[in-house]
Amino acid sequence: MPYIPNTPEEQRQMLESLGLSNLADLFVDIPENLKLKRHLDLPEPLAEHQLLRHMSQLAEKNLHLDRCVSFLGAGAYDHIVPAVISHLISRGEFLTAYTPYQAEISQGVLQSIFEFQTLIANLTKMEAANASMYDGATALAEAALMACSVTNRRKVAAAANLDPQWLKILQVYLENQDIELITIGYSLDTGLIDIDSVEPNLGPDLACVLVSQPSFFGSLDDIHRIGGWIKSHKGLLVMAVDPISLGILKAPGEYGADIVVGDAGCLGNPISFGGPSVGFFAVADMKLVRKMPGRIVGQTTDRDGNIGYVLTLQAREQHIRREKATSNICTNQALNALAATIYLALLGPQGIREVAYQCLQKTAYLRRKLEAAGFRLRFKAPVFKEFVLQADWDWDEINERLLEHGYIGGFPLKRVDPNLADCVLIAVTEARTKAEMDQFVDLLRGWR
Amino acid sequence: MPYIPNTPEEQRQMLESLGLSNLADLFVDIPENLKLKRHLDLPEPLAEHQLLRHMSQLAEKNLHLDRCVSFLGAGAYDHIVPAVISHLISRGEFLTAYTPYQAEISQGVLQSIFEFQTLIANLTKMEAANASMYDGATALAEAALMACSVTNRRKVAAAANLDPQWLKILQVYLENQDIELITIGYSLDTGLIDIDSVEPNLGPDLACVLVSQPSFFGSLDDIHRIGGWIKSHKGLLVMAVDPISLGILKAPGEYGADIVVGDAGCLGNPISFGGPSVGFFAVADMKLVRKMPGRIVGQTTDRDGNIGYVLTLQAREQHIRREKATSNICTNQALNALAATIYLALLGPQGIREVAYQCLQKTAYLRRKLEAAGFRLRFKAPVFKEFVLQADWDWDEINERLLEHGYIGGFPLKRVDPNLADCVLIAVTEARTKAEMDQFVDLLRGWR
Amino acid sequence: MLLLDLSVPGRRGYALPKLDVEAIPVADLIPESFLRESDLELPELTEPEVVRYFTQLSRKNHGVDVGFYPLGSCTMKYNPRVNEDIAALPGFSRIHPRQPESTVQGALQLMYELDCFLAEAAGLAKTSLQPAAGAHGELTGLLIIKAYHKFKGEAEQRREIIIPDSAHGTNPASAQMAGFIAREIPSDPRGGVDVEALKAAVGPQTAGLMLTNPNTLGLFDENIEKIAEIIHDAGGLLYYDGANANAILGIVRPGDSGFDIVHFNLHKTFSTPHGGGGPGSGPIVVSKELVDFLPDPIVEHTDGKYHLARPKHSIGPVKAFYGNFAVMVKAYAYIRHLGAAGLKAVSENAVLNANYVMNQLKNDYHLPYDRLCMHEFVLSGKWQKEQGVSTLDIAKRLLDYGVHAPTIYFPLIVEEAIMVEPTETESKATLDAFVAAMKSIAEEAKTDPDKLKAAPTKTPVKRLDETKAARNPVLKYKRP
Amino acid sequence: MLLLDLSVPGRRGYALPKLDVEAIPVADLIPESFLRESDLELPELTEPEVVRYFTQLSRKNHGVDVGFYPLGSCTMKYNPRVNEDIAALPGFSRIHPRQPESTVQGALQLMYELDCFLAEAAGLAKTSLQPAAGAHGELTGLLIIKAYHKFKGEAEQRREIIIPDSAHGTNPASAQMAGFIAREIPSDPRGGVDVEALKAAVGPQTAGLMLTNPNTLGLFDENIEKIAEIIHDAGGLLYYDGANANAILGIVRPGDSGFDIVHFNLHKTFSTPHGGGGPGSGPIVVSKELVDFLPDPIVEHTDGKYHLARPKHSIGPVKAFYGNFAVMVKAYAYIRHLGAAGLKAVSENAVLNANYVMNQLKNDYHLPYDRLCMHEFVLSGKWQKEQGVSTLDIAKRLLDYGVHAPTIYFPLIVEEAIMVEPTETESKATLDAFVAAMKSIAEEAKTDPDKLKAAPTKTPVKRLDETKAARNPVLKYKRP
Ligand SMILES: Cc1ncc(COP(=O)(O)O)c(C=O)c1O
Ligand SMILES: Cc1ncc(COP(=O)(O)O)c(C=O)c1O
Repeated sequence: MPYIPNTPEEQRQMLESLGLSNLADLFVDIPENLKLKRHLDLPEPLAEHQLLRHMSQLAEKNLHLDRCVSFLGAGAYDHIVPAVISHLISRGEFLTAYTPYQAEISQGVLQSIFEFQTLIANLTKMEAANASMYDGATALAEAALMACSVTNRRKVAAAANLDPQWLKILQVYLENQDIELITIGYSLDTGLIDIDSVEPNLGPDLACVLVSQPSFFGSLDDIHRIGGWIKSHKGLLVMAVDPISLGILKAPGEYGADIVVGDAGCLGNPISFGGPSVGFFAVADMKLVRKMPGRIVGQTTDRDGNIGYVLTLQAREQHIRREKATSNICTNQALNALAATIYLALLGPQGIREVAYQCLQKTAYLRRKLEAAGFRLRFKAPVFKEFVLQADWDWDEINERLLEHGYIGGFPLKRVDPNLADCVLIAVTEARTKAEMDQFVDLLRGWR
Repeated sequence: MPYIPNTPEEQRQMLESLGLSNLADLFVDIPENLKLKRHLDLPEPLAEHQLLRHMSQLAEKNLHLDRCVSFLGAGAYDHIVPAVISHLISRGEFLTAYTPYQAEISQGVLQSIFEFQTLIANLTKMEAANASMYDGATALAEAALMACSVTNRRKVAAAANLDPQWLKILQVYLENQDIELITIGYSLDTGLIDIDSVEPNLGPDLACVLVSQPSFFGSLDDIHRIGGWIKSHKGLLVMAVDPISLGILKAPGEYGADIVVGDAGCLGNPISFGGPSVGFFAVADMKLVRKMPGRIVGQTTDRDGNIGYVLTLQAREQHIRREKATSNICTNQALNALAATIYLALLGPQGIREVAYQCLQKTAYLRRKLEAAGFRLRFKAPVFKEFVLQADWDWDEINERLLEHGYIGGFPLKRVDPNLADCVLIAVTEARTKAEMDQFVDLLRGWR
Repeated sequence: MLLLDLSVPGRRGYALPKLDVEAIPVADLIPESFLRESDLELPELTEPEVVRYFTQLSRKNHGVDVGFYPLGSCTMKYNPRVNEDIAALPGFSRIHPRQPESTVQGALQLMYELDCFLAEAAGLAKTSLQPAAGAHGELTGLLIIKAYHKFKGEAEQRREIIIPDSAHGTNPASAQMAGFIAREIPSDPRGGVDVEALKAAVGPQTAGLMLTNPNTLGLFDENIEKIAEIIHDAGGLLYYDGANANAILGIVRPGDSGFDIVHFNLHKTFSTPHGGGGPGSGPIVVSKELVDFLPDPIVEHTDGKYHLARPKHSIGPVKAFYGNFAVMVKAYAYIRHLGAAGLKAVSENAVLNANYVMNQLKNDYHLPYDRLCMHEFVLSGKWQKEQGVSTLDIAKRLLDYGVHAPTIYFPLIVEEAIMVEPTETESKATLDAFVAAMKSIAEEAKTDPDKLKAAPTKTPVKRLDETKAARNPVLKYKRP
Repeated sequence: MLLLDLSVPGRRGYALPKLDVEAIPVADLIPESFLRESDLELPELTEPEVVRYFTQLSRKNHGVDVGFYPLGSCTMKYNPRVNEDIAALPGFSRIHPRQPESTVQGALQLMYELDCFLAEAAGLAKTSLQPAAGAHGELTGLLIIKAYHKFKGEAEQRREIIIPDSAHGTNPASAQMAGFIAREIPSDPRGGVDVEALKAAVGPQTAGLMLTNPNTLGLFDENIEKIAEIIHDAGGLLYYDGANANAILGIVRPGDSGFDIVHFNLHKTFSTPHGGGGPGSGPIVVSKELVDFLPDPIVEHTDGKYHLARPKHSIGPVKAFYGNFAVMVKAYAYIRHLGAAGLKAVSENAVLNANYVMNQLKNDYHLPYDRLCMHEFVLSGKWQKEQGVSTLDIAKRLLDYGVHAPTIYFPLIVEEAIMVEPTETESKATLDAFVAAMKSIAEEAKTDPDKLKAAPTKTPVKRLDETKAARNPVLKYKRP
């Protein structure tokens, strides 16, 4: 049997040492009538060589991003991944370890998480960050829960121009804890939210306002105003950010955000059909740390006074507080966080600025090109790497046509807002080239 | 600049410490007129992302073995490579180390070479093996040189049914040392060599007979006779063997071979257009070891009496004996030898027997099928994983037709012997399937 | 030395292709007030330095590839490398979750088939692959229980989830996150659920029961049918915490014992690597009655095509997109490689190895439940405690033997617990070496307790001060 | 513990697909007398055990990825991992050398372009990529020299290859293998070729000169033009041992200084990994006059197609197929990534780093040639020798500092030689740490020489007994 060392002879010896005569004897505690009397109904096993063929065939049924040109974003992005990352994270010592419960032989993982916390805190300009969350969406939901816990309030307000999927997940997390979710609508002119539209007397009840910068539409909201407003009501400002954008956009810490979350999958992780990604979670104040969900690594010293790292503040966690834990996270996304850490270490400040800068410039280029070709940009607000294009088209049909030319078009917004039925969300990362964009515009222009 | 840490500021500091003001000052010893006054004429640099695209495009211009069905052998074989091997050999400690000159921090490489020596010696049933040779062909040439050195004779005889490329390389190595190469012809009926065809009075002059088992045609020679004959003249029996075949075929040690060489690329190494492969070199007697070319690792103990491994018998080598060295090998094929070692460790005796068995059975199957379809097998001798097919065809043309159906045909033998102009050499490894062979025969049958 | 200690201004480890479009001044694109003013304190290093830094870091870490890792309840089995190659195929790693379904049929087929495989292993109907880990699966399952009761109009009334005191900490934490009240019930002397206590606990307020079976003591609860009956009779649902399914593949199926919802940990039972703490994947499988409540989306197969669909009464999505797809790929490949007989052999040998080790150690360490165990067992360090040595000391001393320590101080119901899970991928020789180490530590506890208290000494750092870390938390790099 | 110690009968680490054709009794296919009778003593292990064994082994090894590796004459620079990915693409790793040329145009194009790049770097005409390593390139080059003289009818007469006493050991050994007589000439006080001695040595028997420039002292021979003139006037050819080309890329070209043949070590100068001792690749580049003598085959480009061709007077093949193709792929990618400016920066920084370290150490260790060096420099341990400490002791002590020792006792013309090559991919911080280690060792040599003689102590094994190994060689596993 693959991967099982016990030989029949060894099994015999081991059973004998237990006074048993066959493997079935090991399972006497299981009521006979519950035992499965047949094999599981699964396909015949494939030897490794056949397995590789079978899996390659399955993989070949997917059109992957190296074989087409994609303008899809809407929560997952085709960013460039430096080749060296996969080599480092696949070292057995990282790959086949678990949560660093035994710190003395887990300094590799612990120190790498400490680096992750540091770099996320520095990128966001926050005071502390945790070891990772499942993804950006669940991180946002947990941030809302934490805000309620910190403020002792049971209502939260979320910007309606947040990623609609994230909003749904938020809703799922909140409604089951009987927390009320209020959404703050966006203007159909600008795509931006208007904080004044919130019912005025709600203010003092709100645990937080949740807002993303840039918004789902790529546009930039006036966070200063929103932050000022919620703070005037002693609620928290929770921001979701694209970490890449922070190479150029104002850091949440500069806006006075209390909690910052986001998805760091775009930092050095393959896109992998949307997962595994990795979420991050950072807070502005050490006082908030003890309410923070997830693992946290702290610095300490060993018996000889040498610096070392340990899991810390575990009193918050499910192992200790059980039903009063700050969250139930146990296994998180350590390896993806490691990839993000290596990415940030490779790119450094100049590199991150450059990635952000190229996203910005290429997005601007495509917008100019499209406008010049007679297309309409739906919202006028400044955008970062995504924008909404409007045309009197069935975008699903256009996308099918694009596919024939090796292009994957944008995300049709009719799926999220009937008001935007004639719109599509287009993402442009640093991986897109001028030639690709030019041909894309040429194709679209040809179909007008 | 990629991979160069020195920043301009650091360069300045370092130059300053040397009392120099710019990088050019470092090169004052080079006569001015010799200095290149321009940049090298090379293509513009490609950023990693572009590089990957460019290289993928180049790679896509090749038809690789996962996209076709190949019956090519003739010195390189499509054997199955277990997936785990590449993961292990690419660990930085193996990949980025060099020849283990500092034994105390190179036990990983040293011990793995010791394992390689052990497994090669056991596979071939010889007394000792070295750390690796460039490939099977050069190993054979070095074996001939060693035989001359051991016997103090200047003539060697080689079977004409050796791989013709190996024979040519042998010729190149020998003629420049003024050693005479005699070839022993093969019968056009059997493909086997006839030791009686050697001029009788040559016997006592011969340093060795070089013979491969199986031959280039896949057929099995009567090594007992050949060995008996050369030994009766006090010459050495040098055998080249396919290591896979030793799972089923008699080991060279059982034939009384004095030196055994071969190509171990087929053990767990990718085929990579023929290189890097790895040669092995083994001898029957510890007395021969001190004349053996290449690196050798030996067991010893450290100060505390713990077992450890070192490069040994270096007195044979170019560093010490310089112009009297047993060979000039310095860098060899350590990583490929490591892959072969891991392969042998994974497959074990049962696995190696199974690979050999499947090669044998599948070859036999294809032969039966072809004969049943009315084709003629050129030689009647028993074969291992390769055989000669005859048909009144231009095989190059047939191969082109096969290509259109996703098949790569055999190796046309007109390239090596005009007597075999209507023949092709077909290899069948364990990687071929019944369905592939059936379709191959169907195609050929259809063109008769 | 941390990354920022090594940083030198001006170094770069990666360069993008040059910008190939005309650049516009940033200020013309984005108003000043939106731009970052503060510094961007990230390290500046070249690729060789980054490689060496992380290579060195890794060498300070233990992993399954390095040595034995009998961490109870975590199933630290061998992670086949071929599955890493497979998940890295561009056809899997380079696809966007919002691509048209026609362009990702291979991915959807894989998910659909994995769904079926897991349903078959669970003896239930349909799978959601969305949860990111076991605890996330628990939350999801509990939300389904809630939705089910709500659908039946009983949500207000059924607010309690019954959880045995042996349960994993995530169970009560998940119940809390799902807005339930966790009600703890005791274990009986054989380590199973105290059936009388359970009877007393159920009522109209009962939403369901969360159970691990084999439980965290490594014991199979023989009364499971009785338990199921009690819960079902009370109108509740049974949730199976399947993190420990390594003991039961092809042997017994949770669905057949009456469970309504199961989560599996693909990163345990199905051999996907733990990655230093993730990513995992915690799919849940539910009975026919609950399929309509599954998270959005699930994968369906109609007319030869695979597509994503929203279950009728879906609780909604619990995670962005479809879950940890790359992890699913590895688990799928594992199942295809082993087949039914292989999976059964996994469980048989996992159980054999655990019993073998348990039996060898029971004279040296207190064994609170002396009966056949499943894939793991729990010792108690209480004899050693009497000699002044704690389970923590024992664990730390094991590190000096090159072995990762078992899970300690869990489950909570065993004093000074030492929870050992050898897994099926370990050889008898490794088990024997572990037994020998444990025996010599038991001996040292008697003869040289200070050695244990000073342990570990052969590790990259010596025993670390956890109290200090928590008292004055230093959570990020501060420039010296 | 070796593999065969761990072996247990019946274990298997890999399984083939089941045989899918009807099996015939082996005896019906192959007569008994051809079949193996003896046992097949290979280890029996499962994949998890194999992985752990080799992972553990690797952890006992130093590599560039682990730490500084200033092994002189070996150019232990960073090996970019992207090139490993590229060489592993199935389009490169899964092609058969005898495929029709039409199906391997990408491979041939790559070889052709690499040929051109190397020719441009060498300032010569055409490349053979066939040699497997530097020494193999030397042999090949010398065979070309022989073929050239034979072509001119002077082979019988020209039997001597002149080699400076500073040369690498492979040079005389290669000369011997090529059937030449190696004639050694001394170095002058500046470390270069003693021009007068050279003049005295040349004559009608001279086939050529093998020279490394910069030579193994790390010094550029300023008299190179004079030397070339002397050799050429005598009717000989100049062979350039380009193993040390890391100092000269884009700075000076061997062809421009009069060399006729050059070999490059792709595994040094062009960053392909050394793999624990290979594979390497030692292409040779020759002048226009020598192209016809190149090994068979070379790659040509005509009518938009790439094909293999046999040079008119080819010496024949020196290796199976086309050389170490996968290594070429990595070197090609490296050149395309860096471009001309990048390669020049490589050499500038390699030379800067070497000079920086040399200058820092010259008061602590004897520096026999106190002048600017190129990519490496040679110290002498003679001051320490006077204190009773050998260069070997110094080297072993360095291991305790986590650094691989420099090359020692080579070149032979420097007493107690310590040959340091930092390479351009090391940071100033690493160089400074090395300098500090060397200085403290120099201090220890004075104050605590026994510490050095006992070194290393922090390595997986302590100092190994090499004499014992050679006296009574144990070259393979013997069952205890
Ligand atoms: C019994 C049990 N339940 C639940 C979990 C939680 O799983 P995860 O860590 O994947 O969230 C674990 C894992 O530690 C476990 O052992
Ligand atoms: C100067 C010099 N020449 C030749 C060689 C031989 O190269 P290789 O080891 O690739 O055969 C080396 C490498 O050690 C060298 O340093």
